[in-house]
Amino acid sequence: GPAFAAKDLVVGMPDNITTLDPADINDTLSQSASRTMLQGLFGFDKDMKLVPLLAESFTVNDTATEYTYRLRKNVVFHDGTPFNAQAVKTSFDRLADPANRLKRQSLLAMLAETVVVDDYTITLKLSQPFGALNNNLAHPGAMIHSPKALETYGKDIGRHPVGTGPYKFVSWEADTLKVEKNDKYWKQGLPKIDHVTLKSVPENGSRIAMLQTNEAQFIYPLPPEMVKMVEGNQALEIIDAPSIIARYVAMNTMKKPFNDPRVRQALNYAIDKNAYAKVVYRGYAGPLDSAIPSKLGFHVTQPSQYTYDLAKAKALLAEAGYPNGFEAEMFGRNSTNFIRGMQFVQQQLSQIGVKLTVTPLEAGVETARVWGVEKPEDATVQMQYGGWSASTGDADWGLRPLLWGKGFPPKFFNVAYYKNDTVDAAIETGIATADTAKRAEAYRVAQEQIWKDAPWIFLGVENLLAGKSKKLTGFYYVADGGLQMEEADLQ
Amino acid sequence: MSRSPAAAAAAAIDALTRSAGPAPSLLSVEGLSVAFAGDDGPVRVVEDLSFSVAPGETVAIVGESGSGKSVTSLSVMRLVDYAGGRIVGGRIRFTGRDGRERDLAAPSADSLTGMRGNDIAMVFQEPMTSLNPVFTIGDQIAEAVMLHQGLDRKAARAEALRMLEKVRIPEPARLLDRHPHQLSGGMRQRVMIAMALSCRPSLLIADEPTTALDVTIQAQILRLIRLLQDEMGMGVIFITHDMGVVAEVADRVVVMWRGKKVEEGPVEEIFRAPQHPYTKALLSAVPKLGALSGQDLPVRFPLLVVDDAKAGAAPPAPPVQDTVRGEAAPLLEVRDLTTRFDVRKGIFGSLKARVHAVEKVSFAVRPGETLALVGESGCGKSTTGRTIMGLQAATSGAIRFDGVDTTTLDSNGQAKLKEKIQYIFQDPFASLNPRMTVGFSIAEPMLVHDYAPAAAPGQSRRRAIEARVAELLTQVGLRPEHARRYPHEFSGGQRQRICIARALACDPKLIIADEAVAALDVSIQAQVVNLLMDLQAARGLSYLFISHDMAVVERVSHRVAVMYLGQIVEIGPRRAVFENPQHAYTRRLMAAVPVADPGRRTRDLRLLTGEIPSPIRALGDEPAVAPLVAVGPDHFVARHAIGGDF
Amino acid sequence: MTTTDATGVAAAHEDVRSPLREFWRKFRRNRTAMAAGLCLLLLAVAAVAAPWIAPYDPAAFDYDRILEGPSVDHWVGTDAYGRDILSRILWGARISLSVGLLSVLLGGVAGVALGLVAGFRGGWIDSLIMRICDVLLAFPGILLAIGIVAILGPGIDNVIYAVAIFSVPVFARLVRGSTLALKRAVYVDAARAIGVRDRLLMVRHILPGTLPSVIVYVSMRIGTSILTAASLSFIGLGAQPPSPEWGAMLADGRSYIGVASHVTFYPGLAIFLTVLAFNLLGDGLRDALDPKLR
Amino acid sequence: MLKYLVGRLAGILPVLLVISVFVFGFVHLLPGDPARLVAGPDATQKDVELVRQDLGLDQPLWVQYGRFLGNAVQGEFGRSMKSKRPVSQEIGERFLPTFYLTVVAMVWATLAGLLIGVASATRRGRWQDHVGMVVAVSGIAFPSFWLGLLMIDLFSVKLGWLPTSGYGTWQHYVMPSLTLGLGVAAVMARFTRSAFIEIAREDYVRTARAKGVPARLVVWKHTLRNAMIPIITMVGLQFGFLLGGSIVVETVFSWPGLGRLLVDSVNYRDYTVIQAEILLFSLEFIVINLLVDVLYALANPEIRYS
Ligand SMILES: Nc1ncnc2c1ncn2[C@@H]1O[C@H](COP(=O)(O)OP(=O)(O)OP(=O)(O)O)[C@@H](O)[C@H]1O
Ligand SMILES: Nc1ncnc2c1ncn2[C@@H]1O[C@H](COP(=O)(O)OP(=O)(O)OP(=O)(O)O)[C@@H](O)[C@H]1O
Ligand SMILES: [Mg+2]
Ligand SMILES: [Mg+2]
Repeated sequence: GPAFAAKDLVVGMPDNITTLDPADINDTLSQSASRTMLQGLFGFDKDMKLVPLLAESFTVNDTATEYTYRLRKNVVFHDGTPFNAQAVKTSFDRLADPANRLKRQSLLAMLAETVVVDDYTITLKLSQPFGALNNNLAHPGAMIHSPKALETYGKDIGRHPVGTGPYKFVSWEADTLKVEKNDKYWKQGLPKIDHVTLKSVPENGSRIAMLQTNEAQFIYPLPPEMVKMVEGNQALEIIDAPSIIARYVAMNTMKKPFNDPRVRQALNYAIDKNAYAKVVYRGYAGPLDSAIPSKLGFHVTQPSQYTYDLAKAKALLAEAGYPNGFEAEMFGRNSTNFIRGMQFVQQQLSQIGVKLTVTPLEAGVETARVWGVEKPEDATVQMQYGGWSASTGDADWGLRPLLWGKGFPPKFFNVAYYKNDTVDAAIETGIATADTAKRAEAYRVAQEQIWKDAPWIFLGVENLLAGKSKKLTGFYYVADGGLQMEEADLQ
Repeated sequence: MSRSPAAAAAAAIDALTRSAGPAPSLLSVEGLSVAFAGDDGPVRVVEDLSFSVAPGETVAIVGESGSGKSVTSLSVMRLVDYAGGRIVGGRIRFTGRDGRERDLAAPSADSLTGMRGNDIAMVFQEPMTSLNPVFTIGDQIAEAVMLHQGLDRKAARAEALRMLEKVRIPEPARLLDRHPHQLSGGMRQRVMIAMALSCRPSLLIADEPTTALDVTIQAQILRLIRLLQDEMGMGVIFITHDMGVVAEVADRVVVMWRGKKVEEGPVEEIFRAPQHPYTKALLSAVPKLGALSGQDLPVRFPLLVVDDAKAGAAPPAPPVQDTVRGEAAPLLEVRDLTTRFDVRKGIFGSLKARVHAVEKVSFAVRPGETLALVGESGCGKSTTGRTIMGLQAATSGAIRFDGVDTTTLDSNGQAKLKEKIQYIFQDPFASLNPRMTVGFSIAEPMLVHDYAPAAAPGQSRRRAIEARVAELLTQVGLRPEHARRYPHEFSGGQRQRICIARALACDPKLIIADEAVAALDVSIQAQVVNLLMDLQAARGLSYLFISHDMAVVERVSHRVAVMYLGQIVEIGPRRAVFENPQHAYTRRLMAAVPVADPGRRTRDLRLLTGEIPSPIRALGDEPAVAPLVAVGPDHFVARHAIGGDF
Repeated sequence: MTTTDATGVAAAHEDVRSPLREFWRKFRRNRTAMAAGLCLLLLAVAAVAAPWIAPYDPAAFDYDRILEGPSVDHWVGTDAYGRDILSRILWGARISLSVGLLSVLLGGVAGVALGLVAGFRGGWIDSLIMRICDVLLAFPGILLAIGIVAILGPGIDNVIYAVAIFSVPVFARLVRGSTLALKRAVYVDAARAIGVRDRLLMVRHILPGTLPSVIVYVSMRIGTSILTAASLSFIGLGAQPPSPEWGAMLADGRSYIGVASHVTFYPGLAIFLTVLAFNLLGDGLRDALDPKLR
Repeated sequence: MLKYLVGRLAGILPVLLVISVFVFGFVHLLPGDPARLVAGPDATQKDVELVRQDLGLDQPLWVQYGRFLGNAVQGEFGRSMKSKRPVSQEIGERFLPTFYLTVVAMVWATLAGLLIGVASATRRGRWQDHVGMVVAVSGIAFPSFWLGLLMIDLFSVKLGWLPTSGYGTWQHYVMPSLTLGLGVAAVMARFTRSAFIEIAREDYVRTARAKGVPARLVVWKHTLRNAMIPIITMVGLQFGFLLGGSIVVETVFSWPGLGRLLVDSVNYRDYTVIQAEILLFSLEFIVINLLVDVLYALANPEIRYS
């Protein structure tokens, strides 16, 4: 009978998985895929809240340089190897060692030493204070491999993941990953699905067709303009969740006319944020009411918003000496969505006499023209239409890479070349402590200052959209763009 | 009217089986009119033509070049539609093998496919372009056999081989696997004939089937046709301008002139008592072998002036062609020229054998001299000409023109050289660029060589060239307006004249004329030959005159070289060679020339059999080149090491 | 003998015509091709006159009328920004037509020249040219385009060069193939025998024979080029947003296929009709150049 | 001919060597830093440096080329920078799907193209010709993504006959090969028509008719064979193009082929994969064009190579 039929879930994704070694992954999609099989000491729940997974509890010293974790017992890897402190040490040491050249090395770059206290206790000693360590450990990059598998497969671990997660690896060919139920999963009664297939279906229309024909039960992302197609179908529903993806235009504050805060503010006033959400995201977007999206830790909504006000914008421009506006060039990636956003901004600013040339850049060209520039003086970028998803879910990773005065390209991504001592100090304080109250205060100060200086045009926060079969439950699309499917079930 | 017995019998049966109806005939053309689309409406090129062919009968259609002979035959095949023409009137009644009579001119003649090739077969005028370049000879013949006789591939191939043997092609077995471009003009023509005859049609239309054939082969072919005719009562429409051939084969003759029939009658009557002025003019222009016996030098044709109504007065006595400046250094000197072709087999083309097309050929042409190159089809005449022109790389040997070794010239020098040497190709249609008006084709040599024709004062170069083109067209008997037309809009003979006009454009010193007058009706032929000789007299032109028409050769040449299997076997003054042929092959060539007198036709129906010598030889098997020995003043003959019939 | 030509009937109608008039006379009779030519002419006029005849500013947003279907105000509807699609198509004709035509002509001329030389000369020149073409063919378009942006920088004229480069090897191979066959023609030998030098021989005697294929390919390639140009504008080469360009409009509208199909349909139709017209025109041209057709 | 073939085949290696230099140079000249791209959008400079060392991009160019060549000679092309898998595996996995799809599409499209082309040519100026023309032009002007999505909507969503996308059974081939082949069919049709009209009026076609060859054979045997040169050229070119993988069709139908791999590797400036792919494509084109040249000579015996 149907009750005994195997439950097979197919997920349609936009892209190919690059590797299944999370320590070496930098794309959300591969992270989601590896999360079905691997786990770390911490994780995020569906609301981006930090939750312990393989760690049961932790202690930290005042200077945030030494963390001690108690580990969960009676957990085994898929290959039968027991999970213990040694396994954690193996994975962490591997990640932290620059010689291994793993893409996520920075997550544990501050790690000085891992000490196995006993089988289920481990201490991490840091070379410098780092308050957001648990967030870093919750990052998929810090998930833990079976030490045996690491030894067996070496460099090829990315094709043979062995973890403690709810599903076991079955196969991965070209664009299809298959995993199956882990019968010995440590969470009681989970997982409920027998097989999960993750398929890459790049074309939006095709992905929706798969959902419509029930060839897939979950597809993401769902482009906002296509929501209607899913809405019409009784058997389907839409997931519309807030994300942590900020959309903004960074202005090069070292270059005229953007070196004048009044100009930057004027541009902020000149843009109708509601129209932005409507045109670019068909309404599926929220406001960016501070330098970081509201779903990030320590976010503070700024009291005085840049509401759409052309008169004020013009006045500010005139005050700054540009009564007739000016001309500028805006860079941005060449995806349809970016081009759409850029055209919107272009049109809005034209209302106050600011004439933008929109130059879409191919990914590689962008690295060369924007991110690879060695000296700020050499930067050709005037405006950069961009987006940022702080994958750690923490204010630190939402601010430090983008607005820290020591984070100019190529080191980090501060393409606004924004440097403000207050902000820099606040960011540095925030990271130097694990004390939540202190951190909150630091980030409040930073956000306030940034908002006032407006190195960006704050555009909005897009929503995460996905389509799914109504029969599918317990399947979450998390704010960082990742998927959580351990509780998934098919009716 | 002379008729074969078989034909008479068939006619009798016809008369019995059909109570009513016109003359018992295989084909009866009544009031046929054919038109082509012109710029302002259709232009009729055949008007109200009627004639009939009885089974077993041979009807020769003769007439001026461009008078509509080919168009008539295409109409009978109902192929004229594909050439852009349309039958606008008349009926073509044909009685097929099945005994049913059909009107081939009826609009729904699509059902003709089954009859074409089977009931009616045709040999086209231009053998060069009429064979499909991508299929082997064997396949092309076998296809017809398979279609109509229901033979399988193997049997059809065997039949094809048999037919090739019948038309006397050397090494027919090898030829089966060769492609048209590897064949000489005469060989292609024989392939066409073999193809047409292979299905034993009840009506054969042969459009100039022997123009490219040397007289010995021509005699063979004529015999073959007659043999088949007698065997199965085949009716034949024979289109030719060679009155010798007409006298030889025809039962009745239809004379066409400007799209209309002007005279028709039994062959003897036409020859004996031509009625229409055009017929008279035609017959008067027929070159006769031996006409210059006892003369040392070439003589122009005596020409009758034809007008619509009356025959002209007797022609003035033509002048003698004493143009050779013997004391001058030779204009062209060919020494030990050898040209060979590799014969490859299979996809990967391993070298199997070689065609020894030209073997150690030496001769010289003096200023103002005409050297005729005669010989069997496929003996290497065209190849010699092409090699001299640099169109074909010589295997060895030296060519000197005006004292310059042409083989050492760079491409620039080669190009320059060609202002002074011109080549008239054997196949006029193929040698005209189909995308250019003939006017441009004729003007091109002048443009290329910056040749400035004499211009009237104040005339631009362009105008001068245009005037020159018009003049040339007129000289060869065409009209200046023709300059705007494209090659495919001309008849075979007209195209040949265009090629001649082109060759004359730049006042060359030497013209290599490869069968240059073969496709011309005798009156035009005579006119063109006279033109060539006039030019020779006026400008001291030299000709290397490649031809198989011995009568014409006799008229034009100062000296004659006879080629056989790639070698020159006899060379000497025309009179010496013609009146005192020394080599056995030369003698045979002379004997085979048809005589334009139906009373003297040779009714010898035997076909030659036996081994046909071939220039294809296995690798390493080089032919022995016989040395030439003098037998008279300036007269040399090859003496073969082994005697006998070469 | 006075006259020798037989067809007195034909002679009466023969008058002197210039080749151009001859061409025009044949072309004019081809009604389909004339219609196609007229369409293209109209389109070109519309493109030039876009500023005056377009009902709206092609870049004017109207956030209240996003993705509306055809209506009295907007004959073929609006796009995702509420811009009038008809106006954009009219303006876009300027870019799309010029890119389509110029790039193909440029690439065609270069490719035809290379192909002629390769086929005619043979030997190492042939090998060299053809191997270069092989590499060019093998080079993925996007890569080449990115390279070109890197070297030439963005801009519509560089799009034209880029698209032209894509076309070169195809034309070269096409022409070389025909040349190989044509150079064996007896009339080519005949021209040589006249003393026509190789360069002229190629241009005058062989090239025209390859033209039918070339014309066919040109007429097809124009459509492809319009679409290729669009994909280039997406990597930052070429028409910069919001310039209306047909291919880019099409690609952008792709997301709305299930929702507002008019966004892709009308630019698609414009491309389709243009390509159709070019093809019909091409056929008319090749027919008018074919001496065997009256 | 054999000599010519051997010569051409022997010539492939040096040609590939030259191409490899060219490709290597070109790829490295492209703007874009693979280390940064591979490291990801939020990688720090330190991460990027690690990746750079890992990929060996910190070495001098000639060392990198030497390594590339060394690998290439052994039929190995190193590891993908992005996925770290051996390039040969990465490409091998995707070659067959692309190859099969190409063959299926080419076969139907060539046949259909020939049919349409011949039908148009023989009924020139009549309605069949016009219909053929419009069909052919649609094939060129119709964007394939559009057609693909329309087909998915019809055959998968509405009718439920065919799977929307993916690779495996014969059903999976139907829509992608139709979409992919349409353009090819169009090109074939146009070229066939044009070449055909050229030849149809030659004297030897008349000869075939005079022999009584049925109209059908006149068309398919006598005329077509002579019209083959431009058709063969186009078949070769199209086959080569398709073998490179079609980005659009592979994207719309999630076909695991070379086209998408290429886009990915270009996006990441995955030098090793790009280089290997271009070398593969070049080899494909060289081999195909060699075959095309052989076919020329087979189709037209007057063509000879030396
Ligand atoms: N396709 C065509 N278009 C226009 N005119 C043509 C065409 N074919 C032939 N003609 C004209 O029709 C007339 C008759 O041509 P036809 O080929 O029947 O001559 P013919 O008697 O066979 O001459 P020849 O002995 O020179 O071959 C000529 O004046 C020729 O110019
Ligand atoms: N391209 C070629 N390849 C191979 N053999 C050739 C080629 N061209 C000519 N031949 C052969 O060379 C020989 C001489 O040919 P050529 O054309 O010179 O003869 P010809 O004397 O002009 O004959 P005809 O009077 O029939 O035109 C023939 O056996 C022919 O088959
Ligand atoms: Mg004729
Ligand atoms: Mg000859």
